[in-house]
Amino acid sequence: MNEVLEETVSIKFNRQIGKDTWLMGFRSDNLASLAKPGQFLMVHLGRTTKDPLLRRPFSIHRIQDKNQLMLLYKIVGKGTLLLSCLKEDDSISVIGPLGNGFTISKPHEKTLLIAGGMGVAPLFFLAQSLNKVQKQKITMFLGFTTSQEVILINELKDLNIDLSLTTEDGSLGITGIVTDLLDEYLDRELNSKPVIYACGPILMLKKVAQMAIASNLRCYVSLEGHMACSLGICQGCAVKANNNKNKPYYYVCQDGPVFSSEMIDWQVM
Amino acid sequence: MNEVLEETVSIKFNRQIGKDTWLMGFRSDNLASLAKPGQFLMVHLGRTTKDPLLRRPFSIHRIQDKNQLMLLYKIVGKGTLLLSCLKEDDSISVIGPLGNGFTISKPHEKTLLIAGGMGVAPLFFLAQSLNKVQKQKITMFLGFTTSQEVILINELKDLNIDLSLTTEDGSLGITGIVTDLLDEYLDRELNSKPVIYACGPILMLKKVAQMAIASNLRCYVSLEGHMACSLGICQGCAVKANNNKNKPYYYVCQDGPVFSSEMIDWQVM
Amino acid sequence: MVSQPDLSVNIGGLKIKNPVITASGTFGYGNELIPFYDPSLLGVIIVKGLSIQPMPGNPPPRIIETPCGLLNAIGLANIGIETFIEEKLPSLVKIKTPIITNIYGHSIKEYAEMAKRIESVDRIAAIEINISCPNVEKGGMAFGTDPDAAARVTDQVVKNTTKPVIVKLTPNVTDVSIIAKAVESAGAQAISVTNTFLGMAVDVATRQPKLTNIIGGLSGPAIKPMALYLVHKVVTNVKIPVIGVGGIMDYQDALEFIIVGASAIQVGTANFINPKTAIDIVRDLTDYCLKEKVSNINQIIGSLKTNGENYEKSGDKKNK
Amino acid sequence: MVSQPDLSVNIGGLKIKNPVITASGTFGYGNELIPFYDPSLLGVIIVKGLSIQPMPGNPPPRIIETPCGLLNAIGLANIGIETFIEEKLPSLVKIKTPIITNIYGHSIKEYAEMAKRIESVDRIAAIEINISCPNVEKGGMAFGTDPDAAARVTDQVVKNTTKPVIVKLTPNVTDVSIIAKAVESAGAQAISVTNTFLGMAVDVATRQPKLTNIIGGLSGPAIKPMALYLVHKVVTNVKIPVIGVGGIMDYQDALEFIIVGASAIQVGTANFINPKTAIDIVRDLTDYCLKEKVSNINQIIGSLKTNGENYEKSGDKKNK
Ligand SMILES: Cc1cc2nc3c(=O)[nH]c(=O)nc-3n(C[C@H](O)[C@H](O)[C@H](O)COP(=O)(O)OP(=O)(O)OC[C@H]3O[C@@H](n4cnc5c(N)ncnc54)[C@H](O)[C@@H]3O)c2cc1C
Ligand SMILES: Cc1cc2nc3c(=O)[nH]c(=O)nc-3n(C[C@H](O)[C@H](O)[C@H](O)COP(=O)(O)OP(=O)(O)OC[C@H]3O[C@@H](n4cnc5c(N)ncnc54)[C@H](O)[C@@H]3O)c2cc1C
Ligand SMILES: Cc1cc2nc3c(=O)[nH]c(=O)nc-3n(C[C@H](O)[C@H](O)[C@H](O)COP(=O)(O)O)c2cc1C
Ligand SMILES: Cc1cc2nc3c(=O)[nH]c(=O)nc-3n(C[C@H](O)[C@H](O)[C@H](O)COP(=O)(O)O)c2cc1C
Ligand code: FES
Ligand code: FES
Repeated sequence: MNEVLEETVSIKFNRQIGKDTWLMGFRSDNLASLAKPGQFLMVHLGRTTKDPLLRRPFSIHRIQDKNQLMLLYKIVGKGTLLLSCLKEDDSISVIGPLGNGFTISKPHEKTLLIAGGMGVAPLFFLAQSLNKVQKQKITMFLGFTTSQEVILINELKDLNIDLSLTTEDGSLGITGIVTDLLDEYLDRELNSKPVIYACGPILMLKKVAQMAIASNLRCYVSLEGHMACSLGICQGCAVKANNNKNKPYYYVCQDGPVFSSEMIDWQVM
Repeated sequence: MNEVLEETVSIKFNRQIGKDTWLMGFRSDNLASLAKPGQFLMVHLGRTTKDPLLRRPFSIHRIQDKNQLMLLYKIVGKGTLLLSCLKEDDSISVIGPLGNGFTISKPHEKTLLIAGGMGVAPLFFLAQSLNKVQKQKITMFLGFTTSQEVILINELKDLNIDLSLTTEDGSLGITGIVTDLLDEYLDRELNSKPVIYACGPILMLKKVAQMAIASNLRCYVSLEGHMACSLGICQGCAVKANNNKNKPYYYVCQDGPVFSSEMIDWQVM
Repeated sequence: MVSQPDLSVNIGGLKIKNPVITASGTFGYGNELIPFYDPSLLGVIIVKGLSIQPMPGNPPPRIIETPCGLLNAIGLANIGIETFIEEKLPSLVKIKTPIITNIYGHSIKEYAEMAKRIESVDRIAAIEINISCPNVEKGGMAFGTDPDAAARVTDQVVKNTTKPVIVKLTPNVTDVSIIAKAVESAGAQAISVTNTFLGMAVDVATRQPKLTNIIGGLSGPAIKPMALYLVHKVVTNVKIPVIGVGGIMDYQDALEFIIVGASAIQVGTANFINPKTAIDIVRDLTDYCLKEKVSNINQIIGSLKTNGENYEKSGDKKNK
Repeated sequence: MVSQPDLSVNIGGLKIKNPVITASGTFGYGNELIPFYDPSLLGVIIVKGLSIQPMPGNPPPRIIETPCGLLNAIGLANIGIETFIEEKLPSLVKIKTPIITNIYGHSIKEYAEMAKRIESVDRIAAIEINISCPNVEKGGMAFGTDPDAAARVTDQVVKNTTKPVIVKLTPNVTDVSIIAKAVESAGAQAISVTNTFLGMAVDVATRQPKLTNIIGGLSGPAIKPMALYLVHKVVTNVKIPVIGVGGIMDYQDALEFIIVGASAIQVGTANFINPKTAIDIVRDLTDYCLKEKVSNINQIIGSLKTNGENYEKSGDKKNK
C-alpha cells in the first residue's frame, strides 16, 4: 500500500469559478510530494456536526508552487455545499493521497484526454504531469452541458494543449457531446494509436471504454463509487469486474479509481 | 397568544466578548417592535445540515437603535459552537418573540436584579426597560465563576445601575456566590420590599426563590428547559408546578420562561 | 395554463385534498401553528394523543436531542378526550381540514369507550389508534407488539364507530407485517407506519439517564431509513392504504415514502424545526407534479422500480 | 506521579488490556489502518465477517449515507475463512492484540464447521457469531430473530470450540432480552449488542431503491440511542458480559455504553470517518479515568444512577 496521511490543512482560498463550480487551495508539503495524477483525497467536512457523516472524495486537481494542492468541485449536495461555505484560514482534515492514479504513458506515445464536466478535475493534474514527459502535444476533448459551466480554458491553453470543446446546447465550442469528438478522431487518426485517459459521467466513460476496446486502444478511465472508508476496508465502492474469477468486484478506492477499460464489466453500468 | 414571527435575518456582527461568550447582533423592525424583556427567540442553525436538529432558545439580550437585536451566548455544545462560526452577512432563521416575558414592576417599587453567568442575558434588556419607568435606581447583583467570564460591566454601568459583582474564585469583585449578596441585602434592606428578578443556574434560582418566599417578596425567575417546539405543542419543556391540581406541569416556552417564584415546585429541582 | 395536479388521496374511505398530514403529538390540538399558516391547507390534522382521563405526563427532562434525532418521553401528557371535545374542538371551527383524533387506552375497554364517545362527534373524521406508545409503562407497548392484542383493540374500536379507523404501528417488533396483517383482518381501514423507536441517552457527567423516564421514543431524520423500510414491508403485505411517518423533513422525503407505496404521509418532528414544513411539502409536491407532468398523485404511489419493474403493482388500486 | 488507571476488562474469559474493540466489517482483516496507528494498542480486533466459502457480496451501490447514518448492503463480501487463515492471519504477526473472527453461516452446520476450523488456530482468541446480518436473504436473519435458532447456533459453536464465544445480536426483534437469555443459556460467554438496523432509501429522481439490494443495515450516530437502549435491556437480563456497539464516535459515547453496563465497546462506522477513532478513545478513556480518579475502569461499568440509586448493581461482578 502507498503511503497515506491524515492531515489538517488550512484553506488558502475557496472561490467560485463557474456555475456551481468551486476551486479550493491549501498547502501541504507531504501530500504534494506524495500525490500522483488520478489520486484523490477524502475530505472531512463535519468538524462541528455529524451530518454529513462520511468524508467526501475529491480528485487532486492541480499541484502548484511545489506544495499547493487544489480541489475542483461542483456543488451537488450537502457536503459540497458545506465545502463551499468554508473560507480562507478555515481548516479541514484530509486523508490521502488515495487510489492508484493514472499509469503514465511512454514519452513517444500519443495521449488523448477526454473530460466530461467535473471529469476535468483529475485530468488537469494528469496533463500537467504528461506535459513534462510527453514528446507529442497532448490532445484534450472537453465537454460541458452549457457555456456557463465551461471552466479552465485559459489554464489548459497555458499548458499548451491541443484543446477541443463541446457544449450540449452549442452555446460555446462545438455543439454535441464529447464522445462525438472521439468518434471523429478515431475515424481520422486511429493509426496514431493514442493512449486514452477519460474521466466524467459513467455513461460517457462506458462509451469511451467501449470505443477504445473496439479499436483496440489502451484506455484508462477514472471511476466514481460510493465510498465510506476509501481504504479498502468497507467494501462499499464495488464495481463489477470483467471476467475475473478471483475478484468478482474491484474496489474503486483501492483497485482504482483508474481502471484499464477492459477490466470493467460495462454491461452492468 | 402573542404575535409570533418566523424571520430570516442577516447577521450584523458576531464577536467574542469573554471566555466562550459571544455577542451577536442583527436587525429586525418586526421583532424589535414586538419584543419584551424576558422573551426569547428560537434560532435555527442547521441551514446546510440536520445536526444540530432542533432550534436553540436564546433570550433577547438587548435592543438598540430601535431595531437592532442582540443575543448573548455561551458556547456549551455543538449548537452554540456552530452559532459562533457565523459571520457578518450570514443569515439565520429566528422564531419569536416567544414566552411571557417579565412582569414590569411599578414605578415606585424597588427592583433587584440577580444574574448568575449567562443569566445576565435577559436581565440586561430588563434593566434597559426598567430604567425607563423606575423612579429608584436599579440594584443588580452579578455573579461569575472567575474574572475571565466577567462581561458587560461597562455597559451596565452606563445604564446607571447600582452594581455589585462576585466571582467564586475572588479574581474580581467580592469573593463568593451571588446569593451571598442577597443574604446580606435582605438582612439590611428587607424593608424596601424589593421586587426580585433572577436568571441563572437552576440551583441559584432555587435559592433565590426560596429566600424570596421566606421573606414574602415578589420574585420572578426566568427558567430554562429542554425545548423542541417553543410553542406549547410538544410538551417537552415541562417544569413541575407547585400545588396546581389543574396543571401538574407548566411549560417553560409558554407559561414561562418567567415564573413567579411560588408557582414552581422547588423540591424536585 | 397548466391545470393543477390532483393531489387528493383516499385513506380508508376518507377522501383528503392532499396527502400531507400532521402527526399526533407534534401539532398540538390543531391550531397552535396558525401564526405560521392556515391549517385548512393541510390534508388532515391528527391531534395530540388523547386518553379517557387527562394525563400529567412524565417528569422532566422529557426531550433530548440525539444525532439527527429527537428522543422524547412526554408520557402522553394530554387534557383527556372530554376536555378536548368540549374546549378545544369548537375553536377549530374555521379550519377546513378533517380532524383525526389519536387515541390511547390503558385497556381494550378504554379504547372502546373512546371510540364510542368520538362516534357522536361529527367534527372528528376518523380515529387513529396508538397501540405503540413506548413511553407509558403499562399496556401501550403490549398491544402493539402482539398481533392478537393489536387485533383485539382494532376490533373493539371498529365495532364502536362508523368512522374510518387507522391503526398506528410500533416499529419495535421483529416482523411488522404480522401486526399489519392482524389489524387489517380485524377491520382497520388504514395503517400508519411508524411510531417512534425505543432509545436512551446517558449524561456522562452525572451518570444518570438524560430522560427521567430512562427510555424514550426516537423520531426525526435519524429514523427515516428504518421507517421507509417498515412502510415498504407493510405495503407489500396488506391491501389497505398505508400512511408513512418517520423523519420526513421535506417533499423529497415525502416522495420517498409515496414512491415506496404510502398513500399519504405524516410530518412530525419537522414541525418543531420549521413550523411551515407541512405546508411547504404541499406546495413542493404540487410543483413536483407540475414539473414531472404527474396529473394525479396516485400515479406515484407505489411506483418504486426494482430491476426495471414496477415493484408495488397494487399501489394505485389502494386509492380507488 | 499519578499511576495509570487499569483499563483492562474481562470478556467471557478473555482478558483484554482495554475495552476498545474494532467492529467487524469496519476494520478489514486487521492491518488496513496501520498507516494511522499501531493496532497493538487496541483491546481487541474483530475482523470482517467470514463464511466458509468466499462471498462476492451484493451488486453496487452498496452504501448510502442517511442523516447521521450509513446504510450498507455489502452482502458479507469476504475471502472465506480458509484464505483468511492462510493469507491474512500471518501478516498480523506483529500486532500484539487478540484477534476475534466474526463468523457467518448459511446453516447451523456451517457455523459448527467454522468453529472447528478456528479451534486449531492459536492466533484467533475468540469467536463472534453473527446471527444478525440483515443483508443476506437466506438464513442469517432467521437465526437472530428466533430464540431457539439463536440458541442452537450458539450451542453448536460452543460445542466445537474451547475459545470464548460471543454472540452478536440483531436489534430487529420485539424483545432483545429473550434472544439474549436464550444464547446465554446455550453457553455464550459474552454478547455483542448490536448489529445494524434494517433500513432503506429511495432515489426520488429514478424512483429506484438507492441500494441495489433494496434493503440495508443502518449504522452510525443515528442508531446510538437505540443501541444504548438495547444494551441497557440486555445487561439487566443476563449475567455474562455485554459488548456495546452502535454509533460510538468518541470516548463520551463509549462511556455512555460502559455506564449503562457494557464491559467493552466496539467502534464501527466511526473508523471510516476518523480512522484514529478507536485509538483516540483509548487515550481519552485513560485521561477521563485520571481526571475522575477512577483507578479501574470496572468501577464505571454499570454505574448508571437512576433516582440516586446505582442501577446496575451487578455491573462489577461481570468482570471478575
Ligand atoms: C475518486 C473520486 C473522485 C472524485 N473527484 C471529484 C472532484 O474532483 N470534483 C467533484 O466535484 N467531485 C468529485 N467526486 C464526486 C464527489 O465525491 C461527490 O460529488 C460528492 O461526494 C458529493 O457530496 P455531497 O454531499 O455534496 O452530495 P450528496 O448529498 O452526498 O449526494 C448528492 C448526489 O451525488 C451523488 N453522489 C454522492 N456521492 C457520490 C459519489 N461518491 N459518486 C457518485 N455520486 C455520488 C448522490 O447519489 C446524489 O445523487 C469524486 C468522487 C470519487 C469517488
Ligand atoms: C428560554 C431560554 C433562554 C435561553 N437564553 C440563553 C441565552 O440568552 N444565552 C445563552 O448562552 N444560553 C441561553 N439558553 C440556553 C441555551 O439555549 C443552551 O445553552 C443551548 O441551547 C445549548 O445548545 P448547544 O447545542 O450548544 O448545546 P448542546 O450540545 O445541546 O448541550 C450542551 C449542554 O447544554 C445542555 N442544554 C442544552 N440545551 C439546554 C437547554 N435548553 N436548557 C438547559 N440546558 C441545556 C445540555 O444538556 C448539555 O449539557 C436559554 C435557554 C432557554 C430555555
Ligand atoms: C414530542 C412527540 C410527541 C408525540 N406524541 C404522540 C402521540 O401522542 N401519539 C402518537 O401516536 N404518536 C406520537 N408521537 C409520534 C409521532 O406522531 C410520529 O409517529 C413520530 O414522531 C415519527 O415521526 P417523525 O420522525 O416525523 O417525528 C410523538 C412524537 C413526538 C416527537
Ligand atoms: C460496512 C459495514 C460492514 C459490516 N460488516 C459486518 C460483518 O461482516 N459482520 C458483523 O457482525 N457486523 C458487520 N457490520 C456491523 C458492525 O460491526 C456494527 O455492529 C454496526 O455497524 C453498528 O456499529 P456502528 O454504528 O459503530 O457502525 C458491518 C457494518 C458496516 C457499516
Ligand atoms: S470505500 Fe471502503 S472499500 Fe472502497
Ligand atoms: S418546547 Fe414544546 S411545549 Fe415547550
